[in-house]
Amino acid sequence: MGLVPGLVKGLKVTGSTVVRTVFPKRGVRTLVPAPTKGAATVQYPHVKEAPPTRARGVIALHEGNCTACMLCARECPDWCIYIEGHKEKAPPRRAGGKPRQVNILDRFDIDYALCMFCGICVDVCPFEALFWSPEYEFSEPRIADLLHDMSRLSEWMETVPEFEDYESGSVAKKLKVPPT
Amino acid sequence: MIGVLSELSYWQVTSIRVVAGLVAVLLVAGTLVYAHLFKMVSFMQSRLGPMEAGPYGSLQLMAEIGKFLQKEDIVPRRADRFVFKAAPFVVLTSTFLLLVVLPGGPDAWFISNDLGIYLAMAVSSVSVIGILMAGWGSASKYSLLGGLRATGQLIAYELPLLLAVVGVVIQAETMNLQEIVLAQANGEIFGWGVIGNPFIITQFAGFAIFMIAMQAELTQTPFDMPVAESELVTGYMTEYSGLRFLLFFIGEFATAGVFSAIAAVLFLGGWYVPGLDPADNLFNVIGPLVLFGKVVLLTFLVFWVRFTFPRLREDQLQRLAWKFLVPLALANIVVTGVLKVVV
Amino acid sequence: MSRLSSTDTVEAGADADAAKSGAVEAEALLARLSDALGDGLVESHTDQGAVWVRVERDAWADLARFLSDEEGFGFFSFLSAIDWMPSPFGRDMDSFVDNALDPPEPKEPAPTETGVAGGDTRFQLLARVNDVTSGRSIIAKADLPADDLRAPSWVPVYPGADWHEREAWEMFGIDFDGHPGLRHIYLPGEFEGHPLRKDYPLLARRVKPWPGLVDVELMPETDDGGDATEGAAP
Amino acid sequence: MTVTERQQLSYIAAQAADARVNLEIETEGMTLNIGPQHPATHGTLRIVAKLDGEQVVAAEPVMGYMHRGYEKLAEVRTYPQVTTLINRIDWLGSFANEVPFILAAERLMEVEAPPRAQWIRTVLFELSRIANITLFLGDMAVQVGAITPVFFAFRDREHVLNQIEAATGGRFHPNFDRIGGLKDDLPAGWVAETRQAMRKIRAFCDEIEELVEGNEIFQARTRGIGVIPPDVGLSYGLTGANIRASGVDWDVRRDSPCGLVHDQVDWKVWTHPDGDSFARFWVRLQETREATKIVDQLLDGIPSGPIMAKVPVIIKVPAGEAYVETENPLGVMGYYVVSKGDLNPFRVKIRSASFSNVSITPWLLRGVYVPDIITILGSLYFILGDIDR
Repeated sequence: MGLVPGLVKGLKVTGSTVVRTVFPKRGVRTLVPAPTKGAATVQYPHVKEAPPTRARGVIALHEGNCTACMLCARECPDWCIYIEGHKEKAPPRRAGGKPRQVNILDRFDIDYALCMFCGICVDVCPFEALFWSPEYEFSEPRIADLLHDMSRLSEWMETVPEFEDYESGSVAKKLKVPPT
Repeated sequence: MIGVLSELSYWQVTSIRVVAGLVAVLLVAGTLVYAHLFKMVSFMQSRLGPMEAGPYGSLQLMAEIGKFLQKEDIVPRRADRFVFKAAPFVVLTSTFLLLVVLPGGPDAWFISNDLGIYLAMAVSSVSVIGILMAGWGSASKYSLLGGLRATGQLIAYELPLLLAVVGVVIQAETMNLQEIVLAQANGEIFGWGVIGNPFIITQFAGFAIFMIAMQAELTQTPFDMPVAESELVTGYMTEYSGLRFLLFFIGEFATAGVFSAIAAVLFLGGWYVPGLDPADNLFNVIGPLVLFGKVVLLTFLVFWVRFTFPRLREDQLQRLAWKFLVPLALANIVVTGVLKVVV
Repeated sequence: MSRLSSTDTVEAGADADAAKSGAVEAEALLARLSDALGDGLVESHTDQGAVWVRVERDAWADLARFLSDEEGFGFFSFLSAIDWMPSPFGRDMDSFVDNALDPPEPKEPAPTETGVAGGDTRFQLLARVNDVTSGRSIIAKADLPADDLRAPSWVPVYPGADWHEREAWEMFGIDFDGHPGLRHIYLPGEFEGHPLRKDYPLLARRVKPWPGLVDVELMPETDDGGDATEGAAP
Repeated sequence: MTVTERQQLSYIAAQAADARVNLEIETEGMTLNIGPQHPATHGTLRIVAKLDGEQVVAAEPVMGYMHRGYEKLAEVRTYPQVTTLINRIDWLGSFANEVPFILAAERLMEVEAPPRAQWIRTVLFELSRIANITLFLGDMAVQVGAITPVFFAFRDREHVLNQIEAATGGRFHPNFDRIGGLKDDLPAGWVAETRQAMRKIRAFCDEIEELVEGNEIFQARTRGIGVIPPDVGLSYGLTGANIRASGVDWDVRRDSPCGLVHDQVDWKVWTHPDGDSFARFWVRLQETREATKIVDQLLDGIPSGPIMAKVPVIIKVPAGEAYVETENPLGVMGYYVVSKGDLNPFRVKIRSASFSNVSITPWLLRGVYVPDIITILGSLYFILGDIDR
């Protein structure tokens, strides 16, 4: 024990936190109370903190890129991706060519009640069809409603951010910017 | 106040007293809950506290009360129903009875009793019975442990509380709380009487003992073993829900307010502020407010300590009471008595 | 000190030296062990400083006592078991129908292969102890015949083995002689079966079909996906 | 069969005899059921305590309320899928869970992550240690009755979690480690922000030192409570700060480094001779400080280069067995991975730190008082996911 008892030091810590929280401003406006600025918390529905670019909020689907190859559904550890598709003849790319066979995606559902947000599906997708979006406000009152379908997943494409730069010293290939 | 009220009829006087009592307990308790539990503590923890109900969350307590009233009043199946249900009222009764002797101004008091502080100390012990009733009646092991701890603790700390008051009584030469205030207002410290003689200066040891014992009586950290939420869930309150839990909750803060008021009267000069004539009629108006201000100050100390310190263990608590506080209080009495005779 | 490899040649040399001295030390330890246990020591294996020994079941407790009392392996790391039977269910991803309603015939079991330090039986005890002062560690194994799954308990030597043996009893059905109270540790008391045995089905994987089954087309080649997936956007 | 039944009966009889241990006043024992839903057992650990007054004569933890069977689940998942599972073992420092498993798989595959990946791995490993232990520092105060420190812990842990999220995308479940390297490189500006976060954590440690550790009441509550002698602790398999608080100078990071670059920086292993609850708190507090220093030094020296070694896209791990352990926030965590050359591991034995750490409680809780149960459990510091797996 030093000269000042630990009890007093403890009171000093909490007391100074009060002061720092209520009077966070410096300079001439030191004495203007502004607890909303000094507090570490934010008033959530009114103020929203922006999650980092990489935040794994929700999985967005770029429908046009998906070929219903089933890779994501197979690699999903929770078996929460449901894909259905069928083959169709499409007009040839070049005039006079043979008609191509393309896969048409009929159903792409992700059951967010099962999803563990591991990101394996996004990693394994070879066609840049799945992206992480930092969007996080997609809770539902009923658990069954968490099965989100293709159209809902596509809406989230708009919230997918641009890929950010890497830290210096990196030689990693910069990933492609998502379409849209 | 009695002078004014004597012209009114009996039922008018009674209803004014009832309203004044309710306001004095509930409004003070509500303010303390908002100012200290909701806001000050939140700031202490770098957060804002309730912000949604009313401006800056000022109506949060109303919302809480509405929530508690809606809740089911559950009585455990094997509980002693009558004892279980009556316990919160016993605790609250003791709080209201404490208020009776508190002076709020030269004429603003409920009763002016020559045994004022004696009555207050006696009545404050009633809450022990309520807590023991709650602990026993709940038919829960946590409640029982909490109730027994509370009983042991409250009885242990009655003594230093009482002994700390004795010093003040010796100095003021009266047990009437009103006259204790006047003694402080008109007194002087070794011949220097500009600010009167608030006993916190001459009776500082008594004040410190009183505040520590009060912290224990209020079962606030570091003496909150009876409700120790990390050990006994909430001790004797574990099985309570709805309205009855609310009564305990309000009772806790109301008691904090009333005890702080007693401390303010005993040591900080009660409703008196230095520089004015204590007989001034003005004090009947600002007196209660002055007292309230002092109460807020003292409860701030109580809650500052409560939200800073860890909790002692039961045996350490008893050791502190019997081996440290009681001898210190006795020494204080001796010194005060000797000085009273000598000076 | 077992680092995997290193690009730094100097360090690699130092590592090799360390590994060599570690190997010498391990040989010495194994020699002492075989003196102490005699025929009880069945097989041993060293790899990158790690030491595996396989002992007879009857020598299991003697091994613990020797390691703890004579060799200073005071730290008990873990005790568990391995069921070497290949799972009759695989990864449960090859069934085309609802497994719960129409359980498939268990496949012909593949030949049982055991890992390092060998093994003769389906069940094998597995434990590891350390000597924290010298940094040595040893992984012990013991074969358990399938019709008599019991082993001497390590609790008298390493009290920490208590819960680990309860877990092994619950998950594999191995009895430990001399254990103070084999009760369920994780599972409810009325639980039947031994979940970590390979023939215990994992229900979560059987109540619904694998969503990856619905085949639209062949899986694309991973190195150049362009051929198989002509329909994809560029 | 009969032997074990008789043993069970004698065990029960011994416990009953323990409950009547106080023969002088012949009091009747009381059984207090702490948990599984109790404010102090962060998680769903249940302690059945036989009391004599407020003194414990026998205490037995009961767990399994959160048993998820990861060892079984891992057998049907591919190696990359297992990492997302084991994130959830110790959910406060989840990146640290991934590392030993990945290292074990790497050892079997005989690949090594490139230096840059190893350095970033170590940084994230230490960050998850800080994220985990800061919460302990606040939580321990809650266990002994102080409410405020835990809010400080949540407030300042946020800085670390933000950094983990900025790098990996997940606040609690990074799933960032891959066999042969890392999923991604660090985003721009991350190093500078992390340095700032480390400064805040050091300020937090100072605050905790004044608010909790230096507090006389806290010391009175924790000193001499729950003393673990070193040999007993070792034989129960205690690891991490719990055993270092008993004076055993053993840290896997220093003594058998593998795959992480702790040997490249200058740091110290803290020990305390007392072995009581206070020592465990003190050691963890020093370790948090030390971890911020490790992170700072590592950030200075992150080499440039790739973050992934060459590994096949479809990972099949060659047959073999490997055990790799690392010094995780809660203690030594190891994975015994048995592979048969398939996509999925054949058997994964998870040696989680808390399981062994808590197994000493029946020995440790005998004879203490009810408030000390909470102090001791708090100071042993377990995460339920790490016990139940």
